[in-house]
Amino acid sequence: MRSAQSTNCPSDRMYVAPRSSRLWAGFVYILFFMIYAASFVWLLTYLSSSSPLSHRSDILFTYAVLPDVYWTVGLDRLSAFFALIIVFLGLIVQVYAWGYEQKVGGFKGFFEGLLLNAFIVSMLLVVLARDMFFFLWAWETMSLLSFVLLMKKGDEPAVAKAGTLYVIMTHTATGFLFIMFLILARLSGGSTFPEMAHMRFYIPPSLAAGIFVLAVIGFGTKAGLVPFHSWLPEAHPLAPSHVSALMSGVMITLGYYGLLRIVYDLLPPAPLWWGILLMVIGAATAFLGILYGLTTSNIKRFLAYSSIENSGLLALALGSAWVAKAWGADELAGTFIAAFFFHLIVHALFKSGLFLGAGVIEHVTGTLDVDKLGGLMRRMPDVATMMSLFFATMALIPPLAGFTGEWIMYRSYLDLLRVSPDVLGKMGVLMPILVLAFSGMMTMGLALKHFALIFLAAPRSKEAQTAYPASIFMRLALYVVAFFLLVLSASPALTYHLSASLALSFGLMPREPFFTEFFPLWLVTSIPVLLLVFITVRLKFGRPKVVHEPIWACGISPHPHVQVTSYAYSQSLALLFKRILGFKIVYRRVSSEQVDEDVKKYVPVRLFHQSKLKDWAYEGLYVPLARYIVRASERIRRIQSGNVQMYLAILFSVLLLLLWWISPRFWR
Amino acid sequence: MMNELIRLVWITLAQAFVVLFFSPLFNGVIQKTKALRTGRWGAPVVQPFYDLLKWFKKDVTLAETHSVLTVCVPYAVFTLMLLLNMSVPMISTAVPIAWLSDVFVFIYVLATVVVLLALAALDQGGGFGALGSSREMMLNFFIEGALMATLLVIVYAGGTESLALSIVTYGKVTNLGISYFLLLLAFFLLVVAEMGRIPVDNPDTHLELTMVHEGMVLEYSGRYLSLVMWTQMMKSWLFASMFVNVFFPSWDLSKALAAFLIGQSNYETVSFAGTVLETLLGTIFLLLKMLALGIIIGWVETTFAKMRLFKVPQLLGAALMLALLSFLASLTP
Amino acid sequence: MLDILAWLIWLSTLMLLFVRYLHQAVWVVAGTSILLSAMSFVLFIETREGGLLIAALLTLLVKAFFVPGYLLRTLQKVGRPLETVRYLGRMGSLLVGLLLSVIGGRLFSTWASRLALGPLNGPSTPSLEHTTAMGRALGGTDVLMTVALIVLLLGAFMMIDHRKVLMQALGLVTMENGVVLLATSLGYQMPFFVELGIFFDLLVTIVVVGMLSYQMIEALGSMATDRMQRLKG
Amino acid sequence: MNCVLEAGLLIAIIVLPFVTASLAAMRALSASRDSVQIIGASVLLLLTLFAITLLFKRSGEALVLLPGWLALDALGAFMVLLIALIGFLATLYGIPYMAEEFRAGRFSSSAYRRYVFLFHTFLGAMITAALMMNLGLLWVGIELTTLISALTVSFYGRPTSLEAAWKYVLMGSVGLTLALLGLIFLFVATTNVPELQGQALDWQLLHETRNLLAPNWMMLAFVLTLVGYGTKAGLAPFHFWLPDAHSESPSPVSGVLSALLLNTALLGLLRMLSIMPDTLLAEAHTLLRTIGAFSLLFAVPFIFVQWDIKRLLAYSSVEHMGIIVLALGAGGVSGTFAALLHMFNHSVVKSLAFFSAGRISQVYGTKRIAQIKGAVHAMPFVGGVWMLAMLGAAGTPPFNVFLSEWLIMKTLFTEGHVVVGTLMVTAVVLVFAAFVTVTVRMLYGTPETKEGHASPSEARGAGGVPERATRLLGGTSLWMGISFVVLAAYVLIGGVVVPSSLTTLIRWAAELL
Repeated sequence: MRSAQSTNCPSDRMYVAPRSSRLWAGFVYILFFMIYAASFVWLLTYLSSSSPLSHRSDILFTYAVLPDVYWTVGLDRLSAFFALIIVFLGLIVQVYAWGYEQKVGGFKGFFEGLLLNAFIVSMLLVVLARDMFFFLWAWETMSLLSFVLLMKKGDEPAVAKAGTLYVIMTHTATGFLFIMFLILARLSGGSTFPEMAHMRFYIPPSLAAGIFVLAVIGFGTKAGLVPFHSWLPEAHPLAPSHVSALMSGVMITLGYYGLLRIVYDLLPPAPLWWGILLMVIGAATAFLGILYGLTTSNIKRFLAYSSIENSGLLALALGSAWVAKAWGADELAGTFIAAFFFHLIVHALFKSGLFLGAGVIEHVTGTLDVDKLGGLMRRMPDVATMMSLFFATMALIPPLAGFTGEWIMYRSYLDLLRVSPDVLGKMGVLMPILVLAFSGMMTMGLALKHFALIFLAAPRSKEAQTAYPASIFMRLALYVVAFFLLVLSASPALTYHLSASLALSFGLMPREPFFTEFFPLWLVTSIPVLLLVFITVRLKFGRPKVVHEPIWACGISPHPHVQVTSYAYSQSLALLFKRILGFKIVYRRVSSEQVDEDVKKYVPVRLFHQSKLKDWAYEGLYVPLARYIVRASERIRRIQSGNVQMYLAILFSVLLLLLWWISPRFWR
Repeated sequence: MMNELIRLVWITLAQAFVVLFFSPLFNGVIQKTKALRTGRWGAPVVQPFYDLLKWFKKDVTLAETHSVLTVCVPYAVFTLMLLLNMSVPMISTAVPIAWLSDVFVFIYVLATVVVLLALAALDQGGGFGALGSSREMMLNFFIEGALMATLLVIVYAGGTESLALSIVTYGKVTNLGISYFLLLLAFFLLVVAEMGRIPVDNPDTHLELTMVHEGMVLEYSGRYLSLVMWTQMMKSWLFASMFVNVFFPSWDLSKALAAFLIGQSNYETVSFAGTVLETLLGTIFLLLKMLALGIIIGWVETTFAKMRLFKVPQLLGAALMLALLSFLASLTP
Repeated sequence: MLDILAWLIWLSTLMLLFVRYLHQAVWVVAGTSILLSAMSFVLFIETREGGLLIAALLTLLVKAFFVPGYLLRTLQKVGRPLETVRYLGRMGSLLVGLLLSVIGGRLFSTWASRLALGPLNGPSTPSLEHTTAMGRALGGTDVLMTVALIVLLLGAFMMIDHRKVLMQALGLVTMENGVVLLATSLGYQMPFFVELGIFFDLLVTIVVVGMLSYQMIEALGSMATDRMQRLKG
Repeated sequence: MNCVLEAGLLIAIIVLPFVTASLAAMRALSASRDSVQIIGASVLLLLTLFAITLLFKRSGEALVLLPGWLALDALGAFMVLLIALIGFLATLYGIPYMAEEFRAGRFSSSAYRRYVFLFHTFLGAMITAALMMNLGLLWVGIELTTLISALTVSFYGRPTSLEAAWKYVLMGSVGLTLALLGLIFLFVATTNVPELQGQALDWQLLHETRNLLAPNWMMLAFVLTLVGYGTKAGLAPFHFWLPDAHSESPSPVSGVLSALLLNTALLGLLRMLSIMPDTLLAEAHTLLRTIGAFSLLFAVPFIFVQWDIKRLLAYSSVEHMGIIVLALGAGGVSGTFAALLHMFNHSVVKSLAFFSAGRISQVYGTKRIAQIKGAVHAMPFVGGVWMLAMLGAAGTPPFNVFLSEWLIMKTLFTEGHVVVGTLMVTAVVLVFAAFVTVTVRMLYGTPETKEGHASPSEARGAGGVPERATRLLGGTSLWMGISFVVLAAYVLIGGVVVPSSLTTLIRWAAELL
């Protein structure tokens, strides 16, 4: 146990609340760990034992809140799948949180532990809900709890702003869902999903289209689809890391859960244009999402942008499935659905791993700004290794699972290209392929940048120099994620079978996996060749005589500040996409006091550089809307002028109006 | 069965030899052409090979701040590039490593090589490495996108997802017409870009304003530099050979000639000796084509000026557009 | 007789729009109330309904004596005669009052006469003539009703037009006068308890209003509503 | 025997608040004023619960004191329950709140006695109104509540509070005069129904014979009572007095005004609506929906740009009254059920909101939202309660208001009023946005002190935030804490578990109408 008395920076970061005061929080974590562990095992057996073709939407039980308002709970394979991911991340988070929340003890720790788990449970309730009331209840509770968790650091103005933006946007989206469900209820006359499902084929196409659009807006906001994404890069980075992991890993995918549930259970079969709409939105999201990630230097913010991108990829896969289905290629549609689930699993794993890792870094250095990090590879090689695995998965480096998911999509697109009936369709199919390629390459570059800036080269600041070893519990969580990710990469067929069985429960039979041999073949070819090369070089030229020298820095002695910064690294691309990004660069001279003494001697002209990224959806849509509402409100508010005569005049004139309204019956 | 295995081993060895040995020479041909065009005699064609050997023998100087990545990456990229070279048909229609020749795997492994190099460039903590790395990733973004489009056209025409098969069959597809020429142009631009040649990059410069690839490897020395440079040469070789094999195929010629020389009229069932002969002939044809390409590239390098870095995406965008147009042209007979 | 009383009430209401000083207005209200009371009394003589007598007495007691007395006491506490202030000025207010009376008169008189004549819309619409004792007793129902509605209208206008707190209170009283007049014209037969309750209520209202205006003079030094526009938005 | 018991019970319920008021206001008893208040309010609550058990025993049949005049039917029981419950909690809250105001020297000791008297009389007047089975007397009761509460609004005697009280009395009285006019027209409508002769305003009889009433006159009467009682209930655009009165009165009274007084006015409207002939219902419902939707939407801009916490809450009351009227306009038993449930939920959440806002502004010494920062640090308990109340009032799950709002939306949509339903969703979302912004602004950040900004921990002892606020429960005393905890607990749980006895009572009341 470390003491809290010392005041200098690293020890403050290392402060741990007395163990006795953390007992209550620990109790919560252990309790929920056991609950999740049990449900994890149970869900796995359920998924492996139940038939993929078993009836969907089985209702387990019903609780009447009011005589005609129910909580209906059910479980089918789709729910079980999402529940599995939630429970798995829940397990990891319990371990991680114990290490992450070291400073909080006593009742506060207990309360925060409960809040965290309430959030996880609310996500579980979302996937278990089988009627609209309970679904919306759980959905909104989930949003609200994540907001409360986010507001833990609410004293920082940025967090307060982000939290407000988040909760307002998500609530607005839920408003769309309210309308959607209520229209559905009006059409079907029922409120539970099975009741609504009975009527799905009688919904007229135009109304179905309206419902679909409402669902896309409502669920798309949670999933961070463009142009409803503005909250995501603000909110995800500011939450505590394990909450970010949960939000990015599962919560955004629950948007897709909702969409799947609506489209496959409650609406008539999807026509072609639904698929095209989702594909276009998905493509825009994937590309813009990662493009916005270009200029940020905050790791978690970058990860949030990457979440937007991956969410776009999921939308792309889903939309493609509908397009394939509409073109009569059922097998392809099934494969797309399988790819969707495959990518979902992989993304949940690597993204939560990355967020947890970012949390570790924040914990040990006190900063998330990559421009202040560097050289952490030597201080924490194990974290660096695992993070390299996560980053590589994110960057679609071939034998890893991230690539495999993308590969399935690529191959399916190639087949879709052949299936598509006309030239327009073929050219259209090229679009997602190119989007996949371009966003993939951009992700690669950004993943490598962030990894390098955090872990490689020399530390850029005192914080990075004085990083202390992270708590074993946090690292344990990372180990577990990394282990599972490796398993997934080594045997993608396992995941694919699960995904395929889910696609099967939508009545679509995906094709057999073509990539089962990939990982072993990779190993048996590349490792021997590598060894061969290495041994040959060694045998021929012997051990190298290595001399360590400072790097060449144009004749002066190098300084950590000379190293590249996050923005500098991607400036060339950022400048090329200046138009799309609405990007502005501000240079200004700074007074000499503001410049670090060390830097002063290397930088002859002191320039301050600031890049401003403009999110067009936020600046062009939401800010004007909010401004308009406020301005209109101010105008309307003038009616309440304080003048009682005016009030009375309004009262009497409205009375006369109402009397005039009913007057026809008297003048007849 | 046994026969097949022996044949595979032979082709693997032959192709590995061709790749490893001739890729520096291809570089040498270009250098020689440039020298001649600029009125110099220049270094001998085998000079790049000598350079590589020289670097292998030298001691290594590394940055103080480097990590284990710096020493691992050269071996890794060398291996991967070699594997990539083995996954496309080069001297005969047979492919040593078939599983890597799926077009998407191919592209992503290629990108992995770039990523690893860029990572190693950042590992040393120098300003120039980072500069090169940054530029390389920017170019890579456009190159791989255009490459994806171009290879897709080839693969689509081939009716399979395997790049290796499509490279063989693309030339056989008749009535390509305008599509063929458009794609040829697109692919040529890509070859230039992937090789890091003028007008995209200038491999001869060490000026921070212009260099891309050279910047990345600035901190390397000794055997590591040699491996990295060799990797780059193999990359050039890979694309150049793909280019000539796709657009100017000679498989049937070498096969028929081999069958004729050995006295078999039916060249579907060539014996082992026939295979050897076929690969030898294929090698000769390949070298001839590559010599021509090398001269053309050398000629281009001395004729054009290097583009401004921010203009390069336009060039690659043109390649992408050409590929798309070619695709469209192939759809409409 | 009733008609004359009704027109007198109308005249006195119009006067409220024209008076210069607050205490004069209170006297006018007292006069109106006496007229109202007289009307009830006349009706009582014609119909011999006990309720009307009580109504007459209560009106006299509460509205003619107690309320004006209370208000005058409040005014006396100020110690100086307070002027009325109107948005439209005295003449303007009077003109608008006349205009309202004419328009309202035309609208309401046709309506009221139809009402008094018999079934209008369907079988279940009551015809006042044969349902209420009052209806049988009255010839001038439509005039009474018209005047009642006009008085209501004028009361409402007064409250909007005047800028002194007390005058607004008097406007309220005027409106209530209108309601009472209307009730009378339609055949006042509310249960006794209810009637008592309503009068009690009126009493308390005026007391509260008086208390408030007194407090206001103490706190604000004025009864002008212009001073009372602090609570906005 | 039973009859006598019932009569005695009802008399006790009516009289008790007045007795409490008189006793607590007595100078001789000023030492034990608090205990008198608490005992009075709790006994009232117990009596009410007892009366409701009796009601349950006779499965919803009314307890009658004077046939045709005074009785406790299911609707009345619901109202009385609400009044007794919130009244009790407001008493608990009011004792420490007013004691602190008194200590701060905001009013004299005689004024304190007057306040106590008025407060309990106010409760008594509302209970009396709720028990009236005659529409005329119901009107009298409602008018009485106006007058008594006007005196509590002007309690502080500040210019602004006088202004508020004045506007309140004036508009309320005008509205009630119009309602009286409506009652007279109602009376006209009854004249050709023989059963009603001599019992013209007896609600029970009217309800039974409602289809015999003259439709045109009923419509006229309905419009007038809608405007009249609507003014009292704070429906836009007749609501102008409401924000002034709610923001200027002492916080316990604000809570009661919003939670009870508006509902009492709605009771008049409900009783009136229930005697509309069946042929007119559709038209009446359209009217109600129009006014309801208008109130709902009209409140939004005022909530969106607001600088005063209590005015914010007052406009939220306008919004919720709009929702209730909307629910009534949706029609049917389900609509009325939803409306009554929403009445209950709104009362709970809004009194909690007013109480916590009152406490916060008392501690910070201002009602200005912009001047309140970091409340969650300065007073964690009250800050948490405030957040709960605001989120609850905005109608988010999992809190109780969401349940009834959902019911209302569902009723609207299933009854076919899609446009109005969509408007309601929109307004609720906008209100939520404003509420969250305000809550976050108030709860987080660094509290401002007189010296300028300070860290939250420093600010606890410093000028802006009094020292006493830092004690357990954020400086809330026991009684205040109890009222917070009870209300907050229902806000939390009411969205998941609704007591079945409450639903039964509401169902009976809804079926009664």
